[in-house]
Amino acid sequence: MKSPTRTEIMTIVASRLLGDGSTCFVGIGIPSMAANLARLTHAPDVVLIYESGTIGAKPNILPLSIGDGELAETADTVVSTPEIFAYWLQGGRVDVGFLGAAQVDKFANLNSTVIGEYQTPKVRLPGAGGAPEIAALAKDTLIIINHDPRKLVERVDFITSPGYLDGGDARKKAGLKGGPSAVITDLGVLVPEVDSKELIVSQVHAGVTRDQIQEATGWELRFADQVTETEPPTELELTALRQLLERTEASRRQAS
Amino acid sequence: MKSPTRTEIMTIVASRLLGDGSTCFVGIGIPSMAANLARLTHAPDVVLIYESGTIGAKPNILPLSIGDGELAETADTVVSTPEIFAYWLQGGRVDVGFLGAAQVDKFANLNSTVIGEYQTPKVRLPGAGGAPEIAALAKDTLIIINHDPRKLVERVDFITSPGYLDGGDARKKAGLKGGPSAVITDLGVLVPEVDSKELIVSQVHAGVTRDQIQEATGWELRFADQVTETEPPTELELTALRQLLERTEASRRQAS
Amino acid sequence: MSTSSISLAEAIRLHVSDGDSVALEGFTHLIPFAAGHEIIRQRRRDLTLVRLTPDLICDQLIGMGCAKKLVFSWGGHPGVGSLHRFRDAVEKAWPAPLEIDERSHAAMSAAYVAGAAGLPMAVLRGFVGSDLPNHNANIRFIECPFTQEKLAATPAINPDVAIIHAQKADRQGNVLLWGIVGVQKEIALAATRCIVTVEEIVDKLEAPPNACVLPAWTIDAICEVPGGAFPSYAHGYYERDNAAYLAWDAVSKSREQFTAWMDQHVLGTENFAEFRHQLAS
Amino acid sequence: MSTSSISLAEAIRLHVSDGDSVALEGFTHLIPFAAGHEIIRQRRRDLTLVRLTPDLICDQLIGMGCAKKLVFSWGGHPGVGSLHRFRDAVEKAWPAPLEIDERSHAAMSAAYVAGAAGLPMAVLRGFVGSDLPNHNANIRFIECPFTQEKLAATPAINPDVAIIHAQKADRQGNVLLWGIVGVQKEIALAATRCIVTVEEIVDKLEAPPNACVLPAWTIDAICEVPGGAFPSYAHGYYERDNAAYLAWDAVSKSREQFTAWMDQHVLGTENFAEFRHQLAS
Repeated sequence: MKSPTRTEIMTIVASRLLGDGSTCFVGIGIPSMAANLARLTHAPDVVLIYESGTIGAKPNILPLSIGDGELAETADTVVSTPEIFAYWLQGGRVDVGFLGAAQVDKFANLNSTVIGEYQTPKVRLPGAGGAPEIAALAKDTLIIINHDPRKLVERVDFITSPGYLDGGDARKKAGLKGGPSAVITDLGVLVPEVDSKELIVSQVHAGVTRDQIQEATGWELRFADQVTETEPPTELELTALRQLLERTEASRRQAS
Repeated sequence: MKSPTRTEIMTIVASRLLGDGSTCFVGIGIPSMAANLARLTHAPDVVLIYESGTIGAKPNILPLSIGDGELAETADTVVSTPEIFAYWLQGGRVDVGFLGAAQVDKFANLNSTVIGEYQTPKVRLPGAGGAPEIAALAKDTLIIINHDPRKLVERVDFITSPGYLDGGDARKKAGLKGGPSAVITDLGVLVPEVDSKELIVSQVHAGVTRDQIQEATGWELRFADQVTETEPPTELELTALRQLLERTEASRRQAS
Repeated sequence: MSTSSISLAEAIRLHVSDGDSVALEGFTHLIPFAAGHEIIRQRRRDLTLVRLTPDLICDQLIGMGCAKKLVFSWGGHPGVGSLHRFRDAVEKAWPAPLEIDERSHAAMSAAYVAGAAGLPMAVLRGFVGSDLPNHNANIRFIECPFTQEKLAATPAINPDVAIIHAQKADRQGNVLLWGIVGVQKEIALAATRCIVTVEEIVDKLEAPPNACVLPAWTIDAICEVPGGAFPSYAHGYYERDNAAYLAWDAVSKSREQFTAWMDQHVLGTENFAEFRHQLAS
Repeated sequence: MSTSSISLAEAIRLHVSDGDSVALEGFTHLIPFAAGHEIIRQRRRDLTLVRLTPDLICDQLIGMGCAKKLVFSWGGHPGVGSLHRFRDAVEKAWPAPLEIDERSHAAMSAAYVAGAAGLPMAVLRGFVGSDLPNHNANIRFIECPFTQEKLAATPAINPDVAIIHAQKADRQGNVLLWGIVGVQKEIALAATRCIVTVEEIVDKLEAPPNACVLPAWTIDAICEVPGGAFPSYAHGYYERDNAAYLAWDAVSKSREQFTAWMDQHVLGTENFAEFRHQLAS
């Protein structure tokens, strides 16, 4: 079996963090890949909720968009967009929000709006979508992002979606519960330190050095007292992930 | 053909006031009878909306409750109770609200809450239901009530649903448009006077004297300059109404 | 994530306690009568009953002394007139005083929506010109920050327990209802716990697209009670028993006759099936 | 009360004017591409486009200079990345400056609900900790009069015109859609006028119970445009053309290539059927 790529490791590590039976509001892309991998491995009863209104979707292939027919056909129920946000997310029924972003900062705040100034952006990103309310209202948030010093930055250019804001009890003071419990990257896992809420490295993937991870991060990183090494992907995990991607590829080739 | 009863005349007169193609939010009882009679005679394209969420109901028999299966089966669509009030009534899509009440007063305010004091009622009536918002938000309101001095009173014990409040521009000042355009009784029709908004008699049914109508009214009645006599029910109207009631009776006998 | 079915008696024992607020919904359709009877049989007390149209089911619960408070918008006997037990409680405090929180259908259904949506209040164009706000502190007015219009606000309703009747559940516990769906989805999601009685449990739900479905993980107890909405109806299963409705007027008129009827038919039967059997004979 | 069908060109001519606010909705599904193209062909100007996910359809309208403003919550190319024409307009004002009113999906969908429900604003638990309220006066905070909690408020959206694509209409003009229904019912009801393109017009709608149906009297124009959601999909009719979506990235990257493509395929065709035929060959 081919050894796993960094992206595969990231996806598998993220999937492991999703508990069986939990309800997960899933962003498109790697979050969707990781959530479906969890469903196909250790968490068969995870409930996947997509912002397109599909609840309990069990796609056999990965959707390219957040509202592919595959999601609707395999869902337990399909509701309107207002309902998915009002009754299901805001109603407090989401255990885990699984998000990506263009930037994440030291206090796990997310930017998917602009690089540069809002009025005169250097890069105009797609924008908020469902993320501000997912990050605010899900009981827990998991963030997946590739390690890169322009992506993991000391302070995001724009807070689209709240992590721990200025750190410490700032999030709680703003009236929010929950908060991100982990940032999973292609190099390791960062978690918020208990009191300061600053992201610190708790786990590194096999073969990744501390220098490497520091170089790929836009602020001076701190490390947990006990940094663990990521358990290597099991054959089951790797096979399930690769078959999922193969099915997806095959289906896209066939369609076009 | 048996000559029409007072209740039949009241129902037929009310039905005539409903324009073809209008959307009508229908209360149960005589309002529902009149609205369906309109649909079966001059207004085949009236859209009947019941608060149970049935839109475009075309019942073949009269429902006993506002949510009989007959309504759902014949409707163009059936929506939830929150939706019927939010999107359809509050959204401004109702032309005519067709209401009954226990009491109506000189300014067409409706009481369906209590006789006596609210905290220590002499008679506790069923309450508001959908009426306060129907009376406030439908573009026009038609009220059907039996003429009786305890029912047509100078001032209702309790304003459940607004007519013209204290009269004059009180309703407009409260921020409400529309307002009742007619109170149809078994003796005649009362309409709000242009400026004062006091209900005055504009029409009497055949054979009804001014004294009779005054005796049956709880305040000193005024009459329009031109009081017309109700056009007698046509054979078509009477036949349609009686057949509707016969079908309804037959169906209830069969069911029990 | 599946909810296995239990008996209705067990569901009420587990999930409804004295003092709870209990929403029993069903807008003329799918009224959870069987569950209401079981609450009476188990002699629950001091309940806050929540229901837009507290018709016969609430008349019975109130007359049997189960309720201390009623949150409602229309308390009548549909197509007939008064609810005698409700009136006796409000007018003469029999068998016990009944506190009321009275709103309108528009406000109560919006309050359930707010409850399901995790908001503390509902906003609506309501109650303008009505005397109700003068008698209920749960109706207030706020100002729109954009248009400065005056709008009504009413607190969200989040009952301790929601009880509904539906047509079907599958073996995983997913629930399907159709026809006049009322506010059932909203109260199921607004409540802390949710009990669903169903006409039948099936292998596959076969819900049409965008039907009103409650996933198993939103429900705490599923009970198979065929005919559990009698004398109301279950679309696709049986019709409203109008005769039984009409008969209630006479049964409920006097305290004595009401009590005798309830003693014989509800307290004197083991469950809803026996009640229906006894009533039919 | 029936709405007879007309051509899409006629519907756009009658109901979409320069300067209008136009909501084109469809959440990844049933996106009204044919109608978007017709707006481009008729060279409408100064439109305020309203759409949660202004993907390819808005990229085309913006790049062709039809829009002066965009109300939106996510402007990306789903599963691919950037919308190049949208970015070019925001970053470099090409072909014209583009004003933006940016909210979130939760806020925009609630704003449509408020619009459909005749309320001036929507209330939600939103935007806490986000920088968006600092840049958009259409996001404010109010206080709950019952709990004193801080809640976000955003103005209702009531577009001049709503345009949606649905699976079916019957000959009376009643419309049925199913699958991922997005915010279509809400915008149809929130807008002053509503245009619906459909896959087919049938004798009988045969809507399942509680399906998403828009009665004929809520709709101003119905146009039969088979395939009118291409390259998005119509559940039960055809699938999403992922290849066409992926190809858009290259087509839209440069102003020149974009303009040439639009000239040839959209301005250079009479209608959507011809566009699809040309593209296929």
